[in-house]
Amino acid sequence: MTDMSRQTGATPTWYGRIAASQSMLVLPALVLCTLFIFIPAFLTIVGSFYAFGLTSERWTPVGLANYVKAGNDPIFWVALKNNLIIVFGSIVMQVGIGTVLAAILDRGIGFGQVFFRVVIFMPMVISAVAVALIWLIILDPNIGILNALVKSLGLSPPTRGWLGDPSISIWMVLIVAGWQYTGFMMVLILAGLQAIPKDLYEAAALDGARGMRAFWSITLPNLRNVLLVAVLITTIGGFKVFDLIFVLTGGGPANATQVLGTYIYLQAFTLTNMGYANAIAVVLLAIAVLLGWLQLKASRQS
Amino acid sequence: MTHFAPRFRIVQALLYGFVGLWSAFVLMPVAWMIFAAFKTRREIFTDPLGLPGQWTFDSFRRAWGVGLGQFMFNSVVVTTSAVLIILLVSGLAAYVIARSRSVWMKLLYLLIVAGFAVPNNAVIVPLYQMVTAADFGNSHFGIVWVYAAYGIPFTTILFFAFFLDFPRELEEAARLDGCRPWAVFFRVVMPLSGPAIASAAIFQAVFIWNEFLLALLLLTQPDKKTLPVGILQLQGEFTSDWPAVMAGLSIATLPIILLFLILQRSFVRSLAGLGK
Amino acid sequence: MSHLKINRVEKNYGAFHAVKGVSLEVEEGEFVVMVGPSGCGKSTLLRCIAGLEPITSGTITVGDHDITRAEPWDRGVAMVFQNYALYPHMTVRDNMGFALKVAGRPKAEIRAAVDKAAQTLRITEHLDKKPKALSGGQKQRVAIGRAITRAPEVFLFDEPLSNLDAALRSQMRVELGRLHNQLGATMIYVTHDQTEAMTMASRIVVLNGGVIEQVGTPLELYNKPESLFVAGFLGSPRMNFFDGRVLESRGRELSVEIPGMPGPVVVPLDDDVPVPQPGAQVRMGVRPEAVTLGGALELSVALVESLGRETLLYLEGGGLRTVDSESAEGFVAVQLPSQHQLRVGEPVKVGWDPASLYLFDDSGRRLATPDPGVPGRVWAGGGWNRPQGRARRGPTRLWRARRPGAGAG
Amino acid sequence: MSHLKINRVEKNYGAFHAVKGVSLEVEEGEFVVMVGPSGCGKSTLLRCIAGLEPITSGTITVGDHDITRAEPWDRGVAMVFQNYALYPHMTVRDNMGFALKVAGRPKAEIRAAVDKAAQTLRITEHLDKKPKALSGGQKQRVAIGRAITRAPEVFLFDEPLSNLDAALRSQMRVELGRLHNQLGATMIYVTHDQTEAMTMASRIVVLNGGVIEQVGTPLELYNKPESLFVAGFLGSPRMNFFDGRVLESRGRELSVEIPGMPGPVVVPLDDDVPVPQPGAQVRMGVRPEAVTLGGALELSVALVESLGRETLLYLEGGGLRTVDSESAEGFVAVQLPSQHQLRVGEPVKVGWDPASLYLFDDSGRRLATPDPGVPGRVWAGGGWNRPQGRARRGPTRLWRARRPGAGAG
Amino acid sequence: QDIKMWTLETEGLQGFIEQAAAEFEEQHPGVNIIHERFPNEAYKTQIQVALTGSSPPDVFFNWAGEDAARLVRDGLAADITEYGQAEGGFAENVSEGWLANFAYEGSNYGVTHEGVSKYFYYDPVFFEDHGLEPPETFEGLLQLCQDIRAIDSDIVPWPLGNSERWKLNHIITMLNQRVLGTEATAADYALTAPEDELFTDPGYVEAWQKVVDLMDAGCFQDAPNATSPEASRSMFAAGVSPMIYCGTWCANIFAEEGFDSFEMFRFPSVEGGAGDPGGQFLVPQGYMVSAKSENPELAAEWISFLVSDEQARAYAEQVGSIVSNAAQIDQVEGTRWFKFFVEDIAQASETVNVLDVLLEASVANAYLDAGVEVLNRTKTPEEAMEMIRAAALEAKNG
Ligand SMILES: Nc1ncnc2c1ncn2[C@@H]1O[C@H](COP(=O)(O)OP(=O)(O)OP(=O)(O)O)[C@@H](O)[C@H]1O
Ligand SMILES: Nc1ncnc2c1ncn2[C@@H]1O[C@H](COP(=O)(O)OP(=O)(O)OP(=O)(O)O)[C@@H](O)[C@H]1O
Ligand SMILES: [Mg+2]
Ligand SMILES: [Mg+2]
Repeated sequence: MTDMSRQTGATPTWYGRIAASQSMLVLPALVLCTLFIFIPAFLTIVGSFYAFGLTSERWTPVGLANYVKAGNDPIFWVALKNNLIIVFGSIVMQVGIGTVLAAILDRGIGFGQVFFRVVIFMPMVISAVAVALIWLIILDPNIGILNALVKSLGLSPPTRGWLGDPSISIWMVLIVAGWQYTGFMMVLILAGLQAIPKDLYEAAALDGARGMRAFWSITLPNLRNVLLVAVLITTIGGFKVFDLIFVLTGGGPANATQVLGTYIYLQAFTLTNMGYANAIAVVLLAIAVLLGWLQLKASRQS
Repeated sequence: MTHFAPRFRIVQALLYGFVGLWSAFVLMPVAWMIFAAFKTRREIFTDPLGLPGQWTFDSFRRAWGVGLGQFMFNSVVVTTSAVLIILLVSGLAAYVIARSRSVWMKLLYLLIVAGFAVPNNAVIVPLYQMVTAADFGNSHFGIVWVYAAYGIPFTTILFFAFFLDFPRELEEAARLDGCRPWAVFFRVVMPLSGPAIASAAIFQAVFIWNEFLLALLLLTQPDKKTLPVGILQLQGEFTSDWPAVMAGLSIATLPIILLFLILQRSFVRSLAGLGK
Repeated sequence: MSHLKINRVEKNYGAFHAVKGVSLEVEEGEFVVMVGPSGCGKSTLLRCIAGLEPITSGTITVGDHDITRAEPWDRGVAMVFQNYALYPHMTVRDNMGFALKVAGRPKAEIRAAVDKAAQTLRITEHLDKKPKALSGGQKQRVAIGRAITRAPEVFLFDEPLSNLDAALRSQMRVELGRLHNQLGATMIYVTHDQTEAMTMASRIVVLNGGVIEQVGTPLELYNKPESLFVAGFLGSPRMNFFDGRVLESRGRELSVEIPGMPGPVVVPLDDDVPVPQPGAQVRMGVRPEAVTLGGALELSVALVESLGRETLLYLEGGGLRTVDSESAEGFVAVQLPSQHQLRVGEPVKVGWDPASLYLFDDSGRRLATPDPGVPGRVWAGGGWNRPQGRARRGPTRLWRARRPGAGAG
Repeated sequence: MSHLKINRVEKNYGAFHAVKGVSLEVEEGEFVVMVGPSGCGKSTLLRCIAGLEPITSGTITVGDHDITRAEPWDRGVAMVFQNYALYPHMTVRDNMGFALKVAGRPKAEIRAAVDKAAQTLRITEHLDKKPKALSGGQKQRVAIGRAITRAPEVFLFDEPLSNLDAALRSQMRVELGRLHNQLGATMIYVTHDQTEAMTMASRIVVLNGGVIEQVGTPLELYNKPESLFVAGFLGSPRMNFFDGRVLESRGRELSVEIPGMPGPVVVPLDDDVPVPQPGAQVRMGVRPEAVTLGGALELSVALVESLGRETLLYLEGGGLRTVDSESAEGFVAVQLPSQHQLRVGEPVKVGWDPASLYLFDDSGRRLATPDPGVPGRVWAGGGWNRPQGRARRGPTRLWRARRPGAGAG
Repeated sequence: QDIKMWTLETEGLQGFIEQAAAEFEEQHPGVNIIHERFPNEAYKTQIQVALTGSSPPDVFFNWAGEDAARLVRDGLAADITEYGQAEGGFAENVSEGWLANFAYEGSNYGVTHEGVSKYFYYDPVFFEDHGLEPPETFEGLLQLCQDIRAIDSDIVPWPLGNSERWKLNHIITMLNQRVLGTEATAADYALTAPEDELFTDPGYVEAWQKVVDLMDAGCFQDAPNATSPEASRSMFAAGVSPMIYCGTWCANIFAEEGFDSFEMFRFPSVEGGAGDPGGQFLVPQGYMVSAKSENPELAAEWISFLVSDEQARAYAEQVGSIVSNAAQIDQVEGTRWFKFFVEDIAQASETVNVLDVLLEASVANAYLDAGVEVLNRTKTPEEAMEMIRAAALEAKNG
């Protein structure tokens, strides 16, 4: 992306022509994005300064009251905290384990690379709804295999159920998310690993660095940009998460797994506090735009 | 690839162990889903870990009866058309922006990037109202545009980076060979954007194929529903007929897994472009 | 009338002036090579001619047509790029026929044109392969073939051989020469390889900092460089340069003092230059091959490079240091066209014919260049030991006798 | 005792034998250059020495230590890679000090070692830059610097200069030579550039297909190649080869019939080879610089390459065709160490000294090589026009007189 | 003309509507009924979103209660009183009492089609084998749980699938009624009680305490909050558990799963409770017409058609539901349990609507959450009521 600077300042003909007459070609993209993204986003921001119900057409201006309410709403903070747990948990789990898996596939094992890569990546293509449904049943305290497994090992599963115990359920969500996306991170990082020139490792071997030392001194620094992208994708994904929790726990038990996405849904559609839902949505929007901007900056740097 | 001295054998066994363990973790739920589809209702309950006693396709037949075929067809229609629109629209936009030197285009690019960050569940209500106001509800034609809009930012970013690195000489050679701007784009740039197109297409296809919230709200007619909504319906439909639910999930999941297995080589390779 | 005419072309990139008013006329069928240091504007000028960059001012005409503002495809030019720029998704045949296809020519005609070009370039058996299945040399040939099928009026080459290895490069050089003879087309060729420039060019254009330093045949440039820059640019190893000061002038001979040299050096000036004042700073040049063994200058061997058919000596000697040379140490480079067994540190005596000397003033302009027609005498340490006056240029002889064994004159 | 000893080393990649039993002894402080065609196993052998590839059989010792199974960092070798392999995330200083850091040396020591190496290589001012901010030549210097700081017993170079452009390459060549003198270290250097091989090597190892063809000093190899392969490999333009048939032998002189040649050619055989039977297929070689103007062979100019200090002629003549030459047409290459104004198509007469001829039997083994000590007579078309018997090798003289003006003898 | 109709995804409903629509379309040439069905969870959202959109369904299913009231307040439901009064209109077939469920300020905004109730189902064989009897009182219920646990502690007496939160809500609905009585709760439920009295009656806490008592008596399985309603039903149908509190719709499901020899009993009375022990759980549900409908008259006609004698009977037969038009209920060829339901509800002295439908959304949500917390024992009954009171206060003021 550094190329931008190289083109500046030139007198255009060809590319200039594109810029002038062919600039129409960006219109479809612009129109679609404006219609379905920017205008709704704008309306959301506007709506956050009003109180209104989902079905009511009366909008009462309330200024910043919705934001104040969010500040005083413990569930909002729980949701935000859960988003953060999911973000950091996913970074540790998906990017962390993904990196380890990728490193093993890249250099650690001789054969079976393709098999493992395919298997581990596979959950990524399954719909989150299906994933949640499968896990819902696996984690069911009465008919699920997890309980059966744990019992057959002579241990006792949590009495309130994997998804019924507020102190456990968010971690189960994290595990299911890890189940689905770790493979994706692994493949992303694997691609980055394979782009590291092999002779760097040879040079390092001659310099006396091998094994873990080479991993720390050569692999990780060279993987920096890819890891950055991986972390950002995970972070944005962690804030956007909705389907999985919606189907898996619906935010429960007792809001223990509520995240911003599901809380917006709850406030908007179940409790019909549209203005308040919009205020939460604006918080989410702000976080997401900030992260998007960070990603842009980070990829610019690379 | 460097060699491994014998003392690395144990390490290697450990590494295999770790990868193998994770693979088992990944495979187990999928395998369980398939086995459960063959069990009877009672078996699921009484013998969750065991193999099905009888390999019958009854539950598959029950699940299919809900209209999974229709859902799948709808998903295919919606996904393909939206992906095609996304590729074309984003491709053009990204090319123009990447080749333009105007400040406006750069601003436009930033705007589109900002669009990438907007989660659709944050703006769902105004969006829903606008879409139904345009009478796009319950219409594949309608939802396709919404999906396209949400796919465009990411794809444009992807293409933009790709086009910036696209060898300028090829375009120049094409111009010397007599190509007008359109021809340069469609005859040289597009055919060579294979990796970018592939990764964009795969990403968007997975996103759209699995998209849930919009489909739930916008596609209410049974013959218009897409798979994720259809799958969720299985649960309501079969109350406690778990084998049928699992059979339905298997039916819905296996095609895309198979597709992935077939395409996995280019799939995974095209991801390599994303890292850079 | 000349075929391609470049008239006061300027090209600015914003505030940066890449090409500063270049004028050049190229005859039909000429092979013009542009050389110059990196960043001097060679590629930019070429791309201006091709129409890939709009020029800031000036005009370009091909034949009778002013093509200054024409689209690239309307200019009748074809370009061969350094890294081939083959369309990876097309077969060789499609690559070569693409321009004709875009122009909507009938299939049979395209086929015939491609086949003919392929035959000329000996790549007929590769026509159905994709570019990535080809070796570097074959790719380059396809790139040239793509240009040929269009039958352009002017061929433009931008460092076409620089991605090839040495052996392939010299082979392709020969082929390109043959091709030029065969097609008789006008070609403009950019390179930074002086062997290519010297061997292929009908004329060489030396560019420096966006302006033309000199235009001429390879030997003109080699023998009579107008400037220090051109003199240093052609020839490898580079010419040995010594900084000096004018002591006195006697007629058109100059006596120059060079630090480290046992006595003043006498250099016969060219006819058409003003005689510099005593005390003026000058730079004297002598080509490595003009330095001969035997002579009054005693130096010692710093490095020997035996290439089999020739030997390169790098000599060092007390206060005598070359400036701006390849070796950072200021060694004097000597090229001997035969094998020599010399050891590092061994003392050698060298000398040269005053008529083989170059001299430039402190702004780099030519004061003296050798007269290839006159076998000069070997300089033997100080004094005016040659008949007064420099011999006028005689009839050009095929070669200059070398008498390496001759001692001090 | 030799410093590095490679004893019957074999390296198989599965069923493919990349290195087939190579034995080589390298003295302390020697500069050994390995050359050979692409894929002959040069890099493989080097990587075996470095320990980057385990060898299939054989042993490698450095000094007294058998390092055959040692880890790369325990071998006391350092390697410089073709594309530098600098750590992109470390500064130049960290790159150069990395090995010492891994070895856990104190900071001050690392600093000192790096500073010293940087001074030697003149990159002190770049020490705090990242590699990507450096030019190619600078990167290469850093790569060498990284090797130097480790103070290894043996330096290994794998085509270290091949990514640089011509001017930089010749400059780095000189620097490497200087460095070798300065450090006095043992160096093994892989290249495919014969100029590098000829100029830098104390000894050249010619590899072909995984086996050593010949080992010797550059001039030994140039003058006395043991095989057709070595003869053709060194020298650019390549030696001219002609296929011929033995007519008869008189003592140790052979009369050879070459198609297109006006009469039989007489070649004095080397002493230590068996005399071939009449009728045997042989291949005669003559170096481009051994062909002189004047002589009995009348050819015409196909291509002239004027390089200023030397002129390359490519001649064609009726049925006379070289085999396996650079130009696909079978031209005879002639190198003249001066400027000549010849036009394409112009007839020229050339000849050569029979003592400068090479001859190989049909399995490529040497039959005759020139005797550099004896100024031979110019061959003038057929017959035995030289005193019987070949002069034995006289005292080596510094150079061989060239008498280009001499006509038919 | 199209009439779009949205309903829940209920077993047997589709067949009934198809056949009814065919008849209706025959009577009204040019009319086309479009029937769309939704899963329970998603429906509430979807209907609300759809009604604010530009092309809402003409006729839609709804529960009588707060949601329906809000739609009326927001002007999204059409007043169909006059169409009902017309010849052949629904007013002819549905009693005033049933119609009141969807009547606001004297106008009809919808028509009750049916009511669903809840009963304890039990396995008579198991009860007989172990000498157990259906309990009359809450104490008896607790004792029953303990007795069953005493037989085999692994047997879950009463599986509770509360993962969707409404299962326990139905129980607490009944407990509130039994402990406090209908009058005592009315002002709280409607949020009309003064602020300092809102949900302050100790009876609310007592009702929650009864839930804790049930847990202490070992009635439920370990993880009710993680158990889906479907799973709890399966436990009963599979014979793993001897009883369950389940809706009238459950009977058909059990039968389909192969268990049809169950018997039923009512929610027991609470000794000392103020509530009428004859009160019975009944959620009226019916159809409303969108205010944006282009054909409200036709839509109302379609609803009237659905509650006409003939169709009501057909519906009762096919779905086994307690229809609002009971005129021909005697002639229905129903199952054993259908007959039981009809008779039993007919004897009910009062009906109790479920809290999550009746209460203002955020209070209902607080009740639902409180149930989860109490079941998890993360909140005591007192704390649970604190939470609900806070939500109620905010709803009343905000
Ligand atoms: N698009 C551009 N924008 C700004 N400056 C440019 C651009 N293209 C080239 N330049 C500048 O113009 C000058 C001439 O560039 P050009 O590519 O013509 O050099 P060159 O002689 O071909 O060099 P080389 O031998 O390295 O190819 C350089 O200083 C370069 O930085
Ligand atoms: N890892 C490997 N596996 C299999 N074959 C290999 C491997 N590495 C090299 N080879 C083969 O061994 C032979 C020698 O390779 P090597 O790299 O040593 O050649 P080289 O002499 O260095 O050639 P070049 O001049 O092209 O670098 C080649 O034929 C190559 O294909
Ligand atoms: Mg250039
Ligand atoms: Mg190699």
